[in-house]
Amino acid sequence: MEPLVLGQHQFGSRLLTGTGRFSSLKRTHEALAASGSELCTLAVRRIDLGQTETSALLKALPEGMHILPNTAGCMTAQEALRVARLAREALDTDLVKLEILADPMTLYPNNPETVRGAQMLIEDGFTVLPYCGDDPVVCRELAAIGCAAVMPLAAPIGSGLGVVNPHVLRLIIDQVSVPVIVDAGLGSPMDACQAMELGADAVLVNTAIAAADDPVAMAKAFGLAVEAGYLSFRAGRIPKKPYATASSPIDGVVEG
Amino acid sequence: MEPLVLGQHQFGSRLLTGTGRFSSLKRTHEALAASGSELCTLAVRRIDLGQTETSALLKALPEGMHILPNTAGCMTAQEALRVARLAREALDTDLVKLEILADPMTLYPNNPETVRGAQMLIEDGFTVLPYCGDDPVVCRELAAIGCAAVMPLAAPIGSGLGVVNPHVLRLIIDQVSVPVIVDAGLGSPMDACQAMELGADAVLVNTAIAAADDPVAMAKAFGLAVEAGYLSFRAGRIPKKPYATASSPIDGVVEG
Amino acid sequence: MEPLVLGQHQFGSRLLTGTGRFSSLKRTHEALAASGSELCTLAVRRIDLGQTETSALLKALPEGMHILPNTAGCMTAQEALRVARLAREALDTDLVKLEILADPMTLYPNNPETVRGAQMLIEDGFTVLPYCGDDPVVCRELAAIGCAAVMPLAAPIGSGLGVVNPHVLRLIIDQVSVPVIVDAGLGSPMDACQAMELGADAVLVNTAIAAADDPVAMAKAFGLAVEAGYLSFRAGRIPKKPYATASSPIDGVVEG
Amino acid sequence: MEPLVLGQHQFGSRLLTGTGRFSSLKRTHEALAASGSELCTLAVRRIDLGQTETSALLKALPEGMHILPNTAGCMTAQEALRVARLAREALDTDLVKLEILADPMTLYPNNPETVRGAQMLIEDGFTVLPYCGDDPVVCRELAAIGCAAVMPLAAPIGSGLGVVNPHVLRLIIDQVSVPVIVDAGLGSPMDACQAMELGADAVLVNTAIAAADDPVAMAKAFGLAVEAGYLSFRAGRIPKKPYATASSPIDGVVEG
Amino acid sequence: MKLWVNGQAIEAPEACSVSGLLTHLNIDGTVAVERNGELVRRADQASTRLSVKDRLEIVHFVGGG
Amino acid sequence: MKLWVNGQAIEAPEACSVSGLLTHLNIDGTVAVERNGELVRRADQASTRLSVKDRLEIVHFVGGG
Amino acid sequence: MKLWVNGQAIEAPEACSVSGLLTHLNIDGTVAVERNGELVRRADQASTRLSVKDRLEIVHFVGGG
Amino acid sequence: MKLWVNGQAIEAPEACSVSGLLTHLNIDGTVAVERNGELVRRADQASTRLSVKDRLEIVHFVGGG
Repeated sequence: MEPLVLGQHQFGSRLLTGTGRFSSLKRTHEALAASGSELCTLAVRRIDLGQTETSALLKALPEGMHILPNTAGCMTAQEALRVARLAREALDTDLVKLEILADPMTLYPNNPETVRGAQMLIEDGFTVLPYCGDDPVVCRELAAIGCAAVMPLAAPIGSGLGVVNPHVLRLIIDQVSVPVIVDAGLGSPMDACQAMELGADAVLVNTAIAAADDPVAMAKAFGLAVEAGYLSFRAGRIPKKPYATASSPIDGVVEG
Repeated sequence: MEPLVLGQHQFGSRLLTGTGRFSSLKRTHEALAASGSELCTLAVRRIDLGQTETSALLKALPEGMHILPNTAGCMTAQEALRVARLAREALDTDLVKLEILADPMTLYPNNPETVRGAQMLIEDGFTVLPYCGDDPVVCRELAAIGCAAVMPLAAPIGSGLGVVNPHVLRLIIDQVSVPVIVDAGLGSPMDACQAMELGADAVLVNTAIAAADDPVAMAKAFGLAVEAGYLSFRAGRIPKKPYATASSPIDGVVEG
Repeated sequence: MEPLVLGQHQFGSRLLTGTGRFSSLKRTHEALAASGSELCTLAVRRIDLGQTETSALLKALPEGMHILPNTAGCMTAQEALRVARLAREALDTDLVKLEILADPMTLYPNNPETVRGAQMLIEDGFTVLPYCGDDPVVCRELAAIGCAAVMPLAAPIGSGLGVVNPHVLRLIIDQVSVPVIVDAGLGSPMDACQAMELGADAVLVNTAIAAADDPVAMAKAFGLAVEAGYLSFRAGRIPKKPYATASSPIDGVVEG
Repeated sequence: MEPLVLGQHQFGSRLLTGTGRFSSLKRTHEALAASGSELCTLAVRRIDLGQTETSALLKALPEGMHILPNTAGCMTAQEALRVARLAREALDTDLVKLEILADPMTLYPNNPETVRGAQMLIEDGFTVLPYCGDDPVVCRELAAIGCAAVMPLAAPIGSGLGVVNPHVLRLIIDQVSVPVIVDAGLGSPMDACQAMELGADAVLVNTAIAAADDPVAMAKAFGLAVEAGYLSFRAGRIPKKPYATASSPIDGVVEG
Repeated sequence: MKLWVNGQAIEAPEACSVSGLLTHLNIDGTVAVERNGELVRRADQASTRLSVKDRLEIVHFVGGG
Repeated sequence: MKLWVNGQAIEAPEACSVSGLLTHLNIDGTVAVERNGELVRRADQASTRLSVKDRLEIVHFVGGG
Repeated sequence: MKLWVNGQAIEAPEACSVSGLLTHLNIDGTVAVERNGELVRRADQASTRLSVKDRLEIVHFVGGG
Repeated sequence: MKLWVNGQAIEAPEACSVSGLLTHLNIDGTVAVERNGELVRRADQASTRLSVKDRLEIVHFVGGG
């Protein structure tokens, strides 16, 4: 695989991982290591006073893992900017996953506010990866204003439904000049493989790994599926046909 | 991965490969090697008199590859038995992919004749892997009479449509005691991953590799996708839900 | 709509209805009347001695409804012949829905036994409509031996999954010379419309009407959907295209 | 069916029709009459000077048909307001289908500009029906600012792909308080039936009727399918189940 | 005399016909009858005399799919 | 006098009204008119006098989706 | 002196710096700090003196998607 | 003598064996042979003498799915 280029950064794996919803830090470590991922998301949260250990998660990450802080929980561009700056200061990274949701029930991105937020963060020097709806117009605009990638959803966050609208995902991939990272809603490695076969540049997976019965095996499976889909898209699949075509030769059969 | 057990035989890879429709023997070799497959199908055909080299394909197979001769071209159980015996004599293997088609247009298996053929070949000492329709009753019967596996189709041979009926494939996997190898119609690694995630024990791929623009890369992709699907099925995927569930914590967000 | 021709019989509606699982005879009557169906299935069962009223269902059928007795419950061709003869004697009809299931769990048809049964019933003078798997080879054979129609399943009986394999259904419709009646598994009017748009000649619906919250409204909806699908198939739908095409004119827009 | 209520207006049919792409005015008349539709869209275009007859289409509409002028061709809210006012003045209707596209290739709606346009038109006294993306956040906002309905797309205009994302369409229907009219991309009556079964209040169909081989029969089929889907949604369909359930009684079978 | 009807033992009048049995059992709807595994044609129901221990199947029609 | 109608230059009678222009152009169906970017209400078409180089848009209705 | 940290009232040494506060609270991992809505750069944590009733936000990193 | 091999008439040395025929035809890869519809075991190829007008099928392995 060629490296995934996000702004000034390069990554050998095209599987981005989330770190939420794991049952323990040990599991987080093992699963992320098994996935082969080189970039994982984290959320920024207030320290609970009296808590002895802070950011223990950071120490639990596999060696070589890069960090992509997110702005989860923000409902406005202004809040997202504030959280992104805190993360940058603490982590020394200009990477940020911009996530501005419209409501706590559907967890759908607020696209117009996300565009505003992306503009503010880009002006402030961030390498912005915005989570957004699967809307080609929004994705084009995010690319046009300077986002390092776009991150359209496959399905609602945590739903596990997979790529519910492959037509529009292909349209986005065709029309957007920056990398397309499919985020949210993937349920199994097959879904990740499908996203990559549609031409996505990478996928981000959290719940489907963390909430699997065996997160470590599932993480490895996602890593393999992403590579499979990457290779497949570039290897040029056969067309679909409604009728059959023989794979064994028709002539030369033994006769009586 | 645990080994795939077919009768007395064991294989490390769960990707079976076909050898038809490649553009050259060199390509065949490279693709099969890249796939990681340990078992490939061959067809039995009359030698063309005057042909200088016979069975050149056998020499082109990667080291360690085992051979699964097929009975392609046979329309009756009797013909299939005859071809299977020729293959066994030449190759010293009791393995045979029993393929009895109903007509040259749809290339659909003739299920009742396949059952008859399987009985004859089993009595004659073969380890029989029958290609068959995606019919749970037929698959159960083939298992009951002693086939070492069943090989229901995903879609018409060479169509590349993928698993057109996942419901019935799951039903077959639930009901059949011997390994289920999904054969025919897979179009891309995602399809192979899906078949394995449904619980198939292996898949057989020919056209989707041989007729891809880059068969070697595609072969590797299929190998990865099969392993991904194998791991995923055993790792216990998350359920599908119509609504969203947050992956980042809801509490502890920075406030004004 | 042109009439549906089954052997010597003609019907104005292309919706066949089942009469099982209704909550009352009154509901059965109302739903069947609302459906516009002219042919409904019945099962043959032993009278419960001491029961005061026999075959009350017959009296509850709407005026003009024709009867299609089935052989539900039979596991062999011989049993089916016996039940069919009882029905013919009582009802003065040569029509019979031949149903020979393979097992009580999947309720899948036993295709080879169904072929045997069809042969026996045809020789005995019946107009045979066999319920069968969605297997083009089996359907062709049933048509070849003289069945008046074939009745491939859309999905398992009562599952409500709809047409799980539209590819094979289209293949059957293309290849079979007698009417194709899609039976079993339809869940909603949309499914019936889809079956008809694929080119089916009729559909048979039972559970999706009888077990709906409002069977009468659902019956009417199925009647409309079947007619819609019939007209649509013959009206020649537009092709599917991955990209957009304007419906309003592109030129002549008001300018500044 | 209950009437469809759009602002102060009521309509007996839940099929809205487009008038573009018909081969003749005669065909337009016949198809619209066959559809049962009571509301059809028109586009506003410059008169071609020297043209003898203007707005001949208006005279070709079936009796009782109401008119929904659209703003097709507009790329900004300001242009849309201008076109809407021209239409209102000429047609004496406050109804308008607001259509602001993002680009001429995908014909995707520009959602933020559509929201702006809707605000301007509502302030100007229009009953606004906005064509928009299948984005629940955008649809909620359009409803909140006072649109009389929302018109999310099923698929790209003229593509005939049908409801490519039923999950998000259901989400929109659940979350939006005003009528949801599925617009654009429906390919066949089955698609219209599906949209209505998902709970849509109406559908708008143009290309799938106008470009069918037989637009008149297809129009009638769409009318039937919309009513079927309307009834079905309210009649409470059976749940989908992976396994079979018998429709004929299990007991009382004839015995030997 | 003793007969087996639908798997149950019953008592019926001596030498009654199939029609007689139906009347005896108060059955008058649309039914069909098998006697000892053989279909009894409707036209023959009145003339077919039953014997002790005959096995009869009497069927009617119920809802089915 | 010279007017611009739908982007084309035309000659119209001096000081004619919007109604007059429509008659002059043989337009009598359902149309709407803008003059210099402003909608002309139908009630005002007879009384609205046009001036040289006025820009007019005259629209009607065509098939659309 | 009294400070507001993450919405809670706490007591801190008079005139302590941001660094001092973190030490006081036993916080030594990777964190970031806002003072009265303004980010405090890490380089400035030692030199930034706090005042009574300052509002501080101290954040760290947790699992998220 | 004349033999039928894979449907073609050929001339072979009198009374040659199956092995002899393969050598005569320059065939030396992995093949299997039927003589008059009966499989010839490999172990028997050298000892099996052919007769005039024997029908032989000689097969090898080609790509297939």
